[in-house]
Amino acid sequence: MTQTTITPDGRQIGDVLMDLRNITLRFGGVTAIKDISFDIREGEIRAIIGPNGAGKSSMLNVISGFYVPQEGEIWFKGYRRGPMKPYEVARLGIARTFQNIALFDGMSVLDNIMTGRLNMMKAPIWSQALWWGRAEREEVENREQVEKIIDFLEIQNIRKTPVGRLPYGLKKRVELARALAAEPKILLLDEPMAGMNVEEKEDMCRFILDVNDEFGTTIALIEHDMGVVMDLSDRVVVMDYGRKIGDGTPDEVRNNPEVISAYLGVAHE
Amino acid sequence: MEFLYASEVLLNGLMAGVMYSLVALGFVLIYKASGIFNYAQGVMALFAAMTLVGIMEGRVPFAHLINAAFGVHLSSFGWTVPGLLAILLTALIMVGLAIAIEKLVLKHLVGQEPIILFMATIGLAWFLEGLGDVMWGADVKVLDVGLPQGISETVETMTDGLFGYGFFIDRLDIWATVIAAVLVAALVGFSQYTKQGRAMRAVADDHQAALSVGISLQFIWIMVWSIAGFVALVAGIMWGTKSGVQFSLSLIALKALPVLMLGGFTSIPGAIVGGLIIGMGEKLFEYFVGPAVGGATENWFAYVLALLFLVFRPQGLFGERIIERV
Amino acid sequence: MQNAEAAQAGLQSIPALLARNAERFGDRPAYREKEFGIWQSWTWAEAATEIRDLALGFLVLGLNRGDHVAIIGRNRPAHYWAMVAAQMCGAVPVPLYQDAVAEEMAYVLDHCGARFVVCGDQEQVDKVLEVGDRAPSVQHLVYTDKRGMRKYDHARMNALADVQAEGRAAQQRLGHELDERIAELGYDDTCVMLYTSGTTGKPKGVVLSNRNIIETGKNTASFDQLTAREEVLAYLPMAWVGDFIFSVGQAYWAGFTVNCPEGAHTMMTDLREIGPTYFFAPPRVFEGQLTSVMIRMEDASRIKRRLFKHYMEIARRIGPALLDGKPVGALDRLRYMLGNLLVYGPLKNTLGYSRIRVGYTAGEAIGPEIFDFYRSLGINLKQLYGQTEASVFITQQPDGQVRSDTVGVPSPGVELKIAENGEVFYRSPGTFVEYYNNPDSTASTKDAEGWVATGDAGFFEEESGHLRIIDRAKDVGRMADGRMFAPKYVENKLKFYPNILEAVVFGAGRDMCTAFVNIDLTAVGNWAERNNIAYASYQELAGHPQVYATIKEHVEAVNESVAQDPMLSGCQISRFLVLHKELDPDDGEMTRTRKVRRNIIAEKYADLIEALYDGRDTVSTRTEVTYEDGRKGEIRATLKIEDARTFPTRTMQKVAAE
Amino acid sequence: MFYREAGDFKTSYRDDGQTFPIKLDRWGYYAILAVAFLVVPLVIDSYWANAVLVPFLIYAIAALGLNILTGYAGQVSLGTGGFMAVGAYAVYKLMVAFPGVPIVVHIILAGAITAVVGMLFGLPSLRIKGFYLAVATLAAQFFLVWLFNKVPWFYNYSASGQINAPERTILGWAVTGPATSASAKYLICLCFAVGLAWMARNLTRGSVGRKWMAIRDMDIAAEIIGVNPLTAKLSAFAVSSFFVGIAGALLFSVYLGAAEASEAFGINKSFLVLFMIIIGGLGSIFGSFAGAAFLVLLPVLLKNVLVAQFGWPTDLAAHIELMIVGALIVFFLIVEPHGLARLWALTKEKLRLWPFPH
Repeated sequence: MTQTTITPDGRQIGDVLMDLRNITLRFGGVTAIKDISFDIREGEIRAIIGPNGAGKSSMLNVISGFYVPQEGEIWFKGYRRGPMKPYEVARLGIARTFQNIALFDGMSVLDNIMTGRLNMMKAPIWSQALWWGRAEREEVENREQVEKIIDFLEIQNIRKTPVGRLPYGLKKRVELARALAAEPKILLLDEPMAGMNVEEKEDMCRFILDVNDEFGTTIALIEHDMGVVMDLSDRVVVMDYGRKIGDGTPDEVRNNPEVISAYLGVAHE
Repeated sequence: MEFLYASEVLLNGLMAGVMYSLVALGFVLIYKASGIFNYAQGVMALFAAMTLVGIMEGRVPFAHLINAAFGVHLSSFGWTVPGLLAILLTALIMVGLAIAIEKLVLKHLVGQEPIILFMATIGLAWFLEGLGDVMWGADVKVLDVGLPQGISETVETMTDGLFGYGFFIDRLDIWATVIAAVLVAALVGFSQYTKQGRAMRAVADDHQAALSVGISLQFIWIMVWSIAGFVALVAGIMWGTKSGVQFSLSLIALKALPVLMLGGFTSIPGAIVGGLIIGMGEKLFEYFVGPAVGGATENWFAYVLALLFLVFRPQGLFGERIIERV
Repeated sequence: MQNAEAAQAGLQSIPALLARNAERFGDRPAYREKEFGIWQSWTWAEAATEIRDLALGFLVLGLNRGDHVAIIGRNRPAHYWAMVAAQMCGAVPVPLYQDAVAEEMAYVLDHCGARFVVCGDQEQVDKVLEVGDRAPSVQHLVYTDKRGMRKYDHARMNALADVQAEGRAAQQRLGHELDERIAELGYDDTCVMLYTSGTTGKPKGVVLSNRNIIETGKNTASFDQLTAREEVLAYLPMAWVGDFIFSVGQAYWAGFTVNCPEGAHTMMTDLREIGPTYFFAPPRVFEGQLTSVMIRMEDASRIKRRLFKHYMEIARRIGPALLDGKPVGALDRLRYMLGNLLVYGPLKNTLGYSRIRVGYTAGEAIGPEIFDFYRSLGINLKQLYGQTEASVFITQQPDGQVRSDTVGVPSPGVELKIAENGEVFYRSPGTFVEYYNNPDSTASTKDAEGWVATGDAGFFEEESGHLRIIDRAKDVGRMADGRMFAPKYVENKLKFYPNILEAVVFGAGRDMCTAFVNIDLTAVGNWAERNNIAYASYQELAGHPQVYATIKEHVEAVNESVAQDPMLSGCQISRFLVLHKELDPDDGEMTRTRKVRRNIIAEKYADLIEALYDGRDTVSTRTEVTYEDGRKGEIRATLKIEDARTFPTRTMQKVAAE
Repeated sequence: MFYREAGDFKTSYRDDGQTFPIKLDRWGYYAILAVAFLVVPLVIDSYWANAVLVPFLIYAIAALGLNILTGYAGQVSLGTGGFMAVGAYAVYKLMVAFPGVPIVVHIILAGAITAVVGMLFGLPSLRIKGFYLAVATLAAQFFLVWLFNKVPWFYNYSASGQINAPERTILGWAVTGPATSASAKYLICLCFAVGLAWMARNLTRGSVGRKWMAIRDMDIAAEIIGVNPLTAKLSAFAVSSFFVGIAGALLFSVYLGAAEASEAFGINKSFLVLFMIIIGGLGSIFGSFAGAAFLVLLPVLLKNVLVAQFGWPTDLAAHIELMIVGALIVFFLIVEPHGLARLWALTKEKLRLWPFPH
C-alpha cells in the first residue's frame, strides 16, 4: 500500500503511518466512539473535526494511549499496537499538546521544553548525582536541540521565565515546543487555537505549517474552528456523536451533506 | 472456649471501633464540608478534655504563664463546676475555637491545594497542643463526669450464665459505645434530614453551586468545625475518663486516620464501618498474632491494613471512583 | 609616513589584517553572537577559516575581481565575514540598509551592478526577488538563515553555510587562486562601498579604499588606546560607515571583539550582558535611556528617590572632574565612592555601561544635561564629528577635554579649514576616493587638493582650539540687520529640554527670530498626569496655559544662553507658538530620519509665521493631516502666540559691525 | 545593589546551566564554604557544636531528603522519623558487625539500606495520591519504630533496649563515641551536608529532577509526555530515603551517641522535618538549610530568652515553643507557601534591580 503524493506546495505525503481500525470506546454505559476507522499518512496534516461532544478528544486520547479502546486495532508503522501505558506510547514517538494547557507550572519555559526530551536522556542516576560524564554531556546536547526549537518558535526572550507567568497564547506555544522537543513521529494537537485571538491564531497556524514543512512532522489535530482546519489540513475526519460522518480532503468534506447538516446544527457555538 | 475468648476480644474491638468511628466522623464532616483533612482533630479532643477538667476543677487558665511572668502563685479559683455545666461551657469554647479557626486560618487558605491545608492543620495541631498545655498545664489529669466505670457484673454474670464463661467488659466502654452510637446516629440524621445538614452536603458536592444558591460557606464551616469540636469533646470525655487526660489522648486522631483511608474520606457510613473493622481487626490481630511478634501491634496494624487495602482500592470502601481526564 | 610603515608591515588590506590577527591573537575571541541562548564565539583563528571557506565558496560560485557583493541583513558575524570574504576575492562589499524598501534596493543594486547578494533571511530574499529585473545584474543569492527557504527554487540560490561547505571542499582546487587574489590587494584598492542615505536626491555610493579604512582605524585606535581587549556591540546598521569603522576597521586593526546581539528586540539585554568597553550610540539612544531611568525612578520608594537625587547631585558636582583627572578633595572622593556603591555602580550596571572605557556619540547635538548625566556617572562619553566621506572621523574629543557644546579637535592626520561663510572643510587619509559612477558630485564635493566640504558651518574656539558646529552651512543665513542666523543651533538648544520634541526657528532676512515649538507628548503628558491636569487631545494639551508658561521659561533660558555667544546672539527668540500637531514625516514636514524640512514647513504654515511677525497674539488656522491609514483629514485650531524675553549682549555692536 | 552583572555573559551551556550563574553569588558561596571549612572548626566549642551547628547540619540533610520527595516530586511523607530510625539502626548494626570498615562507608551503606526500605514503602504512591499517601506513610513511621522496639536483634538484645555508638575514628580522629571532639563532629557532618547538598542540586537540575517536578506539577501530563511514574516516584523515594537515612545515621552515631527508637525517631521527628521544609521552602535546596537553621535555632533562642533571661520553667518554654512553631507553620502556609527561600529570592531580585523598583 505504498503510495506517495506531492501536495501543491511541494510537501511529500508518504505511507500510512498510523491506521485506526474499528475503534470503539465506552465509559461505563456511554459509548464515546462507535466503530471508527481512519488512517494518518506520513508527513500530512490530518484534522479531526466535529461539534462539541462528538468524541474528538476521546479519539485523540485513544491515539495517545491515555484511553484504551474496548474494541478495534491501532496499527503504527506497520505493527499492531497492543494495550500500552501512555508513557510507552509517548516513547513510540507520539507527542501531544492539551486542550486546557498542561504545562508544568513550577518550572521555567526552558525546563518545560526540556521535559519533552526526557526520553532521550538516559544517563544513570549516579552520573547525574555527580554531574559528571554522561549526565552533563546529555544535558548540553539536548539543550542545543531545545534551543533550536525555542529559536524556531520565537520564544527566546521568555526562555527563563516560569511558565506560570506567561499569557495564554505563549503557553500554548511553549506546549507546542515541548511536544516538538520529543521529535515525534506523530504530533497530536488538541484544539491548538482554542481561546486565542485572531492574531494568535494566525501565529499558531503559521507555526503548525512551518513545523510540518521544516521538520516534515506528521500532524493530527482536533479543532472545531472549521475555517482554520480547512486552510491547514490535507485530509479531514468529521465526527459526530462518536461516529465518523465524513473523511477526505477539505473540499470533499465541505460538500458532504451529512457534515453540513451536523455543522449547521451547531453553527453558532 | 477459645472461641469465647475470641468473641470477647471481638466485642471489645467492636466497642473500640465505635469510638474510632466517632472520631473518624469528625474528620469526615470537616472534609466533606471544606475539603480539609483536619489533622488537629485529635488534639482538639485533648484540648476539649483539658478545658473540661480545667473548668470543673476551677483551675486558673494560663496559671503557669502568669506565675512565671509575674512571680505569683495562682493555681485555682477554689470552686468546682458540676459536670454538665462544665461540658456546656466547654462546648461553647469549642464553638469559639471553631470561629477563631475559620477567621484566622481557613479564610486565608481558600483555594489552596488540599495538601497545603492538611499541613496547615498539622501546624494547628501543634499550636493547640501547646495552647492546651500553657492554659491548663501538662500534668496528667483525672476526668470524671460521673460516667459509671469498672467491670460490669451484670454482663459477667449474664454471659457466665449463658456460656459458662463471664465476659469482662468495662461499664464505661458500654456507655461509651451507646453514647457514641447515639451521636453517630444523630450526626447522620443531622446531615441527612436537617436544612443545615443538606446545606453542608451541598457545599461538599460543589462549592460554587452551593454559593450560588445562597449558602454561606463561612457559616457552614463554622458549624462543621463546631460539630467537629463537639465530637472531639465527647471523644475526649470517653478517652479522658478511661485513661486520664494527657498527651497520648491526641493520638486517637492517628487511630482514626486509617479508619478514614479504609472507609474513604467522604463517606459517613464508610467512617462507621471502617471504624468497626479496624477496631475488631486490631484486637483480633493482637490476640492471635501479637504474642508471637512481641505485642503492641495496635500501633501499626491499622495502618498496614489500610495501606494494603488502599493499594487495591485507592478510593477506599465507599469513596467515589475517580475518572481521570485531560 | 604612517601608511608607509603599514605598507611595510604588508598590512595593506583587511584580509591582510585578518591574517595578522589570526596568528597574533589566534585564540582571542573575534566575534560573538547571541544565538540559541548563549554567546556563540569565534576566535580570530576560527573566524579566519570561516571567512576563507566562504571566500573559496564565492570563487566556486564564480565571483570575479571587481564584482560588487551586496550584503543585506542585521549585524551578524556571517555578514561581516561575507564582506571580508568578498574583499579576499578582489570584489567590493556593499552593505545595504535592511529596512530599505524594494525601490531603494532596486536602485542601489542596479547602480552598483551587484552580481552577488548576501541576504540575512527569507524577508530580504523576497525583497531582492521582488526587485527582479529592475536590477538585472544580480545573478546569485546567498542567504544566512535557512528558515522557510526550503521551498524556494535554488537554481540561483545557496545557504551561506552550504557555500562555505563547497568552499571547504574546493580548498585544494582554488586555494592557490584565492591566495593570489589576496596578495594582489593593494593599499589603494577599494575596501568597501557605502551608500549615503541622501536627505535629498538619490543615494550616492561612497568608495572607500583600504588606505582610508586602515589609516583611520590605526590613527583613531591609537588616539583612544584601543587594544585587543576591547568589547564592542555591533548593533548599528551595517550599511552605516560608523559600523564599518568600529566593527571592521578598528576591530581588525586593534584585534578586538565584535559582539552581535540576538536581534533588535533583545538589544538592551544583550548590551547589558556584554557590557562593552568601547561603545558608540547616537544621542537619541542616550536620551531614551535617561528618560526611562527617570521614569523608572519615579515609581521607586521615597527613600530610594531621595538617595538617588542626593547622590546624583554629588555626581554632577564631582563626577566630571574625576573623569577629567582634575584634583578632587578627599572627602568628595569618599562621597563619590559611596555614591558609586549605592547608585552609580548599580545604575551603570543596569544600563550595561559598567565597563565602558571609551564611549562616543555623534550625528546630532546632544543635550548638555544628558551628556553630563552619563559623564557624572563616570562613563567616559565623548563626542566626535564626522561623515561617511571622511571614513567617519573628522574631529573628536581627547580624554580630559570633553564638553557637550564642542566636537573636539581634529582627529590624527586630519587637516581642517573654515571658509569665510563658516563652512568647515577637511582633508585626511580617510577622505573617500570618489562617488561611484558619479564624477560630477565627486568633483563638487572634493576639490583637486583633496579638500572636502562638510556642508556644516562652524568655528574654532580660541581658548580650547575645539571645533564648534553651528548648523548646516546652507541653513546659516543672515538676518535683516546682517547678524548671523543659525536656526539649528537654537533649535537644538530648545530640543535639549525634555518637554520640547521639535522646534523650528525662523528669522532669515527678518529683524527678529521666532519659533514653532512641538511639545513632547510623553514628557509633558507625564508631567500633566502628575499635576493631574486633564486633557482630551494633543491639541488641548499643547494649548494649555501652564504648558505655554513652561515652554516660555525654556525659550527664555535658551535666549539667555544664546546671548552669551556674541556671534549668534541675534538668534534669540522674541515670539513663539506651540504647534497644535506633531510635525510628521507622513505629512512631509520631516525626513524619515526626523530632520525638519524648514522650507516645506514655512510654506505649509505661512499663515502662522505671518502671525508671528505681525504682532497678533492669537491666530486660527486649519491644517491638513495624514492619518496612519493614509486617509487625509483636516484639523482647525486657534493658537496663542507668546512673547519671550531676550537678552542684550555686550559685544552686540562688534558682531553687527562684521 | 551589590550586583554587577554587565559583562558577565555565558558562552557555553555549561556556564549557563551552572548552579550560581551570577559571579557575585558564586563568590559568596565560595566564601561561605571557606569559612565553614577553615574558620569554624578552629573556633567551635562543644556548646555551639551540640546545641546549634551539628543538629543544624544533620537536620539540613534530612530536610534535603524530604524536600526531594515532597518539594520536588510532590509526594508528601510523614515517615521521615521512621526512615531516620532505619538509618540509625543500620549504621549501628554495621558498626558493631564490621568494626574494621571505615565509619564513612557504614554511614553511606546505612543510607543505601534506608533507600531500599524507602522504595518499599513508596510502592503505594503508585496507586494513592496527596494526603492519602501522606497518611499511608504514617504506616512506615509506626511500623518501623515498633519494629526497632520489639525485635531485640536490632538493638543487639541490650537490656535497656537502647543502642550505643562505639568509638570509631577517621585518620585517628574520633568521630563517634564519647571521646569525640566538637570540631570532629562538626566537620564530618559538614562534609556530608555539603556533599549531599551538591548531589541534591545535581539531581534536581538534571533529567531525574525534571521527571520528579513533572510528576509533581501534573502527573497525568507527565505520564503522557513519556515519564514513567513508577521509576520517577520510586527513584524519588529512594534518593530521599538515602538522604534521610544518612541523617538518621549521623544523628545517632555522631550526635546522640545513644538512641531509643520511639523517643529519638518518634512521629514528631517526621513533623519537625516536614515543618523545616515548609518554613524553609518546598522545592529549594537553600530552603532546606534555611528551614533547618530556623527550627534548630528557635528553641535555643527561646531557651536562652525565656529560661535563662526570665527564669521561666523549661516545660513552659517548651509549650510556648510548640505554639510558636505551630503558628509559624500556619502563618507561612498562608503568607508565603514557598517559605524563606522565596523571600530570599525576592530580596535578591530587589538587589539586582536596585535602584529601580522593577
